Amino acid sequence: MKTDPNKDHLGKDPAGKDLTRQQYLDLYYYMRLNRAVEDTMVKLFRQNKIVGGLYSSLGQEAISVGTAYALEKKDWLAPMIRNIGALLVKGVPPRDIFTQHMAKYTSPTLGKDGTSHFGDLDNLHIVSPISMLGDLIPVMTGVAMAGRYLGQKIVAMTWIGDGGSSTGVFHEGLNFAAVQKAPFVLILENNQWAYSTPVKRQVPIENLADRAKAYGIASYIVDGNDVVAVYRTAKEAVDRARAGDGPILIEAKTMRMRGHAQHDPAEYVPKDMFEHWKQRDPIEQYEKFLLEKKLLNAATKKELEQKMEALLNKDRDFAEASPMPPPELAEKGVYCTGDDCHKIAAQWERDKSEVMPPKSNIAAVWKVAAFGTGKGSGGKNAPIHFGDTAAAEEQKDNAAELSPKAPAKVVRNGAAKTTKVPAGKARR
Amino acid sequence: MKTDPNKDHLGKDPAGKDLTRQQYLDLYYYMRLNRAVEDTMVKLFRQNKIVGGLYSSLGQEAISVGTAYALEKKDWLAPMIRNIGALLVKGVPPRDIFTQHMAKYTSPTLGKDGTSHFGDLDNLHIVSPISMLGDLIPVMTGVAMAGRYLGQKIVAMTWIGDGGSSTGVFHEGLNFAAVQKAPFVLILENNQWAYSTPVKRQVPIENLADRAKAYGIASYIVDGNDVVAVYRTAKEAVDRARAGDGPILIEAKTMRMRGHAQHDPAEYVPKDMFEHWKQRDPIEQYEKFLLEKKLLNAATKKELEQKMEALLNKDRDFAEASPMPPPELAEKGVYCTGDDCHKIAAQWERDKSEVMPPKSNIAAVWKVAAFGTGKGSGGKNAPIHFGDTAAAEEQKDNAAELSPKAPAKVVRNGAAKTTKVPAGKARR
Amino acid sequence: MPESRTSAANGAVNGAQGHGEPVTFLEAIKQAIFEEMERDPAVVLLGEDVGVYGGAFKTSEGLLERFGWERVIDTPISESAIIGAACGMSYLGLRPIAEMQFIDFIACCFNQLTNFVAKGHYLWNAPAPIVVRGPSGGGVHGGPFHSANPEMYFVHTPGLKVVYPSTPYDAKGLLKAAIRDNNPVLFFEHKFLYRRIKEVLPAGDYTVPLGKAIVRREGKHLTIVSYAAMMHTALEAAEALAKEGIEAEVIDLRTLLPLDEETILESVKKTNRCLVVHEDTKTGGIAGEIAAILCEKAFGYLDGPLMRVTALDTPVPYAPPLEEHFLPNAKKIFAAAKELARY
Amino acid sequence: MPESRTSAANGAVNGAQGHGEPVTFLEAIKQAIFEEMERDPAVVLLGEDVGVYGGAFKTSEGLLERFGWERVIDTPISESAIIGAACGMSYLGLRPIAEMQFIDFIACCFNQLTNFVAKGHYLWNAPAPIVVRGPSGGGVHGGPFHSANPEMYFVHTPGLKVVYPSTPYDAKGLLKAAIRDNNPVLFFEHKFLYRRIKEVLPAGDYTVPLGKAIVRREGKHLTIVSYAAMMHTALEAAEALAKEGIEAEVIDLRTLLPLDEETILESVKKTNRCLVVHEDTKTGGIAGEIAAILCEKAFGYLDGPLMRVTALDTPVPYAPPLEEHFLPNAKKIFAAAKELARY
Ligand SMILES: Cc1ncc(C[n+]2csc(CCOP(=O)(O)OP(=O)(O)O)c2C)c(N)n1
Ligand SMILES: Cc1ncc(C[n+]2csc(CCOP(=O)(O)OP(=O)(O)O)c2C)c(N)n1
Ligand SMILES: [Mg+2]
Ligand SMILES: [Mg+2]
Repeated sequence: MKTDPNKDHLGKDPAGKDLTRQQYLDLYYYMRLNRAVEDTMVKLFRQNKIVGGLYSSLGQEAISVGTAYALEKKDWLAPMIRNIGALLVKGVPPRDIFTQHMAKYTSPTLGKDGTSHFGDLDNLHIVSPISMLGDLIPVMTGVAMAGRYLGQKIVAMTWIGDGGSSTGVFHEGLNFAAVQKAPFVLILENNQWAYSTPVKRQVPIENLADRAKAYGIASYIVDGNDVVAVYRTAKEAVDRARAGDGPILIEAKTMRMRGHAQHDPAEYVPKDMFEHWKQRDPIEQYEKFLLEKKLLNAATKKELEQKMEALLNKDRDFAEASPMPPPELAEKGVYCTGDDCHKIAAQWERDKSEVMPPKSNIAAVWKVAAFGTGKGSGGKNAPIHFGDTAAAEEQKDNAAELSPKAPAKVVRNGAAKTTKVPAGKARR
Repeated sequence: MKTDPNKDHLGKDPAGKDLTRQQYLDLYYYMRLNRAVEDTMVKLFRQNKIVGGLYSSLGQEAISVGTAYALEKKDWLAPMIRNIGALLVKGVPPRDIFTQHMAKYTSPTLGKDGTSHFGDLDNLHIVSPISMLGDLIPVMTGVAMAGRYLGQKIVAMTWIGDGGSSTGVFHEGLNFAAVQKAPFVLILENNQWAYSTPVKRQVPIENLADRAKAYGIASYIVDGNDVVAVYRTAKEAVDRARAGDGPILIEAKTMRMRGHAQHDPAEYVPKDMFEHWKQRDPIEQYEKFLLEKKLLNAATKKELEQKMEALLNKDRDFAEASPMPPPELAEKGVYCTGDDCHKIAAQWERDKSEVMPPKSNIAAVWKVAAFGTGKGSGGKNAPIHFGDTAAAEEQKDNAAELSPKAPAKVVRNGAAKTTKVPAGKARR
Repeated sequence: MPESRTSAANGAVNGAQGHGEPVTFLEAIKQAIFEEMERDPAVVLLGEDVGVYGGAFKTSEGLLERFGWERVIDTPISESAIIGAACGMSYLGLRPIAEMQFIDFIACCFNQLTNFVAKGHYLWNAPAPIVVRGPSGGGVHGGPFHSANPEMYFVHTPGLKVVYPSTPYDAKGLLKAAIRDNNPVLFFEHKFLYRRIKEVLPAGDYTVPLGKAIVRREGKHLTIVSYAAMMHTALEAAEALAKEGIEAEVIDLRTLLPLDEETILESVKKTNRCLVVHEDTKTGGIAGEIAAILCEKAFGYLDGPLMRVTALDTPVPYAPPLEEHFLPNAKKIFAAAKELARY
Repeated sequence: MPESRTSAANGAVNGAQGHGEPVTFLEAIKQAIFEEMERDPAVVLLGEDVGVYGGAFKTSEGLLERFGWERVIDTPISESAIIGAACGMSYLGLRPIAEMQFIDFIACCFNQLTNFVAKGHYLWNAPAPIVVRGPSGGGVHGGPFHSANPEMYFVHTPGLKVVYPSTPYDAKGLLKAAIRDNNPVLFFEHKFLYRRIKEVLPAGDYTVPLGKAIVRREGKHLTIVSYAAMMHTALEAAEALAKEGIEAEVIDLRTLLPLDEETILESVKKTNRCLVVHEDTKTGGIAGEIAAILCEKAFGYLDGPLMRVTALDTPVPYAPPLEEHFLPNAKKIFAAAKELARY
């Protein structure tokens, strides 16, 4: 049932407009697996086997799965706490997720960190998040830039919440990605709440996709509970980013169907709001669609569920049987000790000589539209003046220029102009 | 000649649509004074009498003067390095600017800081900037919020550069101001350059006013070299902010006519770009306009210039004659030592009882559009769970809910939606 | 003369004249905020989820109901905006309390705090009476981003005050004093203590002065200097040491900046030995500062070296056995104290 | 055995086998970046105005012409994005050099550095070979926001390395070593030294190992530990002390984290007295850490207290007389050393 999403469907239909049956089923499988993995963890949590908090993506599975499914194997992603589904699609086995939450020695971080805080630089190309929201955005911008520089033709993807979009680093990262036209796709999961704070108390705009307008980048809004719509949107965005269109922001509208974490009963959420969204459960909707379209039948479903259950039992057993890390591990690994620890080597997929002199040589000038060029200051100019160094030479006509003689053309805008609203780069 | 801008023109025409002759002349005077003060400082700089760097607002005077002139006396502002004009309008005498740049003991900071890094909480309501760009934006948001809370009906204003608009704190501050609908006006001086970096290398949008769209706030674009347009725009924005419309962003387009500071000959700027903007010098343009409209004549001009010269000579002499601070001053003033040092008291202009129980009492509920209300978690719920505390009780129907029976309505958006571009709150 | 008050009633070590039921550390914080807001309309609270939800740890529970939206302000996830706005508010005479949901996130507003807030009074004579508070510290398996002890970053920043209480009595009294102080005060609340210790508090209003340490246990063979959660661990070790005939004097710093040198010096001049225990990492921790002060001002009194028992120089690991190994504990303190007592 | 090399040729103190014209500290930095970029296409530079302009202090002058836009990257004014992107780039095997226009602005990316970059290797085995460099330090009337010495914030952060050279030779060799190191290295360039000292540098490629202090002047009566600009001031004071018969050994730390305890201990065990001089503010400065280390590892050897000569516990004031009063100087060092020598 489980297929390599990156091997099977890509190439057949790069635009992702018509999915194969296998692709439809993959999306279904990963959403089910996402939910089942989290379900298992809720049980572990109640048995006090989870160290620390447990976050849920109940109701948001279509986003993690649909977006990550649009990536190729070589692409990079960095998950947030509600993106277990993306990790599964990228190839992380459930056991890593269990051991990680249980802080076991067999976990990807050997117990040094928990939740989805782990990564894999070499194989799966996953960057570990930290708790501070937004920090991944400039980091993944850097990943995207480095990939382009090395000629790898990769796309970098990460996620951010409605709440996290108010962090300064969201702005710095996305703006930098935009200037650099980095091949970077950012998924903004608008799940209506940041902990107890509703979107309206965080930012007074209807569509968080409008954040993109501050950077002149393309954006999409998609029904985050419709996995096919999410996948198609993400696929198009990934393709465009890869093609050099620059970063793209996708707002996926959804609802967090649990409290912020297990400890939070979410009493601040109006009951009918939960009711409303329950009717739009992404898995149920999709299953109904698959059955109607005869893409899924009872036998396949059963087969799939059995396979999933077997996998989960095996991985859960593995995690439960795993030991805690030995105490002394706490002392180890603060620094990379050199090549014996990590041999760091960039993987070049273009000719290095393109970026080495003399080929790399590019004249150091600015081109300013309609004004030609200006040049670097060369070697002769003075540095920043802090009392102890001489000021740069002033142009000779400086004094004259301060009260120029030429009659100036009077430019008058009697009334202030209203901002013209040019549409963000619209979807083609 | 110099009038109190806050006393004379306000009230007569709150909308600021038709300026009085006095107002026209005030704008002229302050622009001239702004330039003359900086001119004087360039001379002082060449004589090595300025400590540290010297920044120029040559060509940008209309912005500092036109925007600050829209404020009332009780309003608050915080200048950036190129807003000497705003300080003059607000009532700072040239001598404070001279002594400050010369690090004299008679300066507002007693020599502890330089440039425009000084403030006045009690009288002029000026907040001192620090060098880190953008930091003033949340600070002035706080000023605006506190003023509203105290019933003072003030507006807070500050400035930011095209370059500074990429800082994280710009985003955090303006977003928070927007959510709070704080009476705050932010002037974005787009002078084409951030040090040596042209706007296009900082952010790929045509109009930086579009940053406002990320916050759903009103914005204007104005010719920053047209002082009347700047004033009218700012006046309208200040009035709207005061009336409760929330923060407003004004992009004033202009050109930095010098290098980043005195040490920088700005060779990176194409020569014809300087030429182009030289034709649009804000003071020359305005003078021509005033002469044409017979708002200014040679006699008045001469009178004004003499007055200005006398003032500058006096203040410059004062500054030059002032002593450096005594060395031991360096040890003093890190902490406020209590009431003898600063008696801190909020100035209430509303009835305090409105914010004290029982009047202050407001039900703790969220209203979510179309979904009614949710409430606070009360006292009985568990805190964040970190292993040592029990999880909150789950709803009984939790397990059922994870695989609900009710048939879900299938919502399908076959194709991704493109972001609809709702116009930012447009100018009325 | 430094204060000296010790008792272990209700699991707490501060034997203030109390009344009624013993309250938790958390409740003491809540009371302080509540009472100050009742007392002074200039006091407002802002932070993430402080309103309807009452704060991630419920320290502002019920405040919104009582004081309304203007005084209990839910913010976006924008720590720099929280600190910046609090500072701006304080310029108009308000006394904002800014909450960090976890103190770890204070790193996100480091510039606003250390460059804007801390320097204002010195440079342009602008006092910024704000309190920045939040849950700190480890021992609850919060992992590397929910267990921080970032106090030294701020102890190294002139213009700030840094408070880190260890008992409900002090938490309440110091928080009140911090709110009334005209300077920016960072107030760390060790989350391990939130619900673990209880104490009967005095009926009326009281404050505990900033900048004053307290002797929690008198002794004569060595001085153990500590604060926050580790202070309790130090007391535990002291009890064990007493059984072996070693009487340790235990000092609770309570305020880290300004540091109460006098109380430390007085004790060390008596015991001639000093052991500093902190949960913060070792290199660059406050033990070093105390070592330098003792060298400068009590060198002749030292019979043995200043010793330190601290957390390891690593991030805070997640798994319980790792975190236990990372943290100081009574056994490690006991061992170090025994070694020191041999000098 | 710690290295020992002293000379005062061309105003510098490092007598490496040189060739050609003496070069400034600034030029040495420039050479290091240039040569590393020539050597390894994985080395890229990013920061504000590093491209066409060649950096505020011209340390990247000419690099854009030679290496092109892909390797010399002008950024928006976004310090967190600079550090974040550099970190992300390093995950693909690049070795980015991130420039802070002034090191003061490092406060704006404090979270990215201390929480993201510093903890990655420990937590999930991800090395981040980046160098963060920028002009630091006072003495040039840069005022409170262009004179910072923020080194201790990072010395207190496990996972980072902190380098602060004092000579052109070391600046070049340490910067090259930093670029080749697999860990995040903060590299502070004291701007007072940029143009004030010159030195003839060796012809070929060389590195100076991170984590190794150097004895700049041998002596027997006391040890002065310092680094960066103050190292030169310490040497000046040592010359004056010599005239009075006091021979001070002067240690230049060069790397602050990891600290070369061995070299310090070896010297202090010989001289039995230690004076630490730093331009950073006093409370929480590195002198405290050294005091604690000496207590722990050389207590029996100390004939006198560790003493410290440091900047005042204030922001860096602007006016020249104030800044002079604020900073340590040779006179203050001389006086402290004489006092210490009396023990
Ligand atoms: C910088 C920062 N501040 C505060 C927090 C504490 N925090 C963790 S999750 C959260 C709410 C996040 O909301 P959102 O971004 O919408 O994501 P969601 O939880 O809804 O998926 C908060 C405030 C944090 N992790 N990082
Ligand atoms: C956070 C921060 N980073 C870097 C700097 C250094 N710096 C000072 S001014 C400047 C350029 C500012 O450009 P802009 O905001 O457009 O203002 P302008 O100088 O054009 O008025 C830079 C990079 C700074 N002051 N603050
Ligand atoms: Mg959310
Ligand atoms: Mg600019």
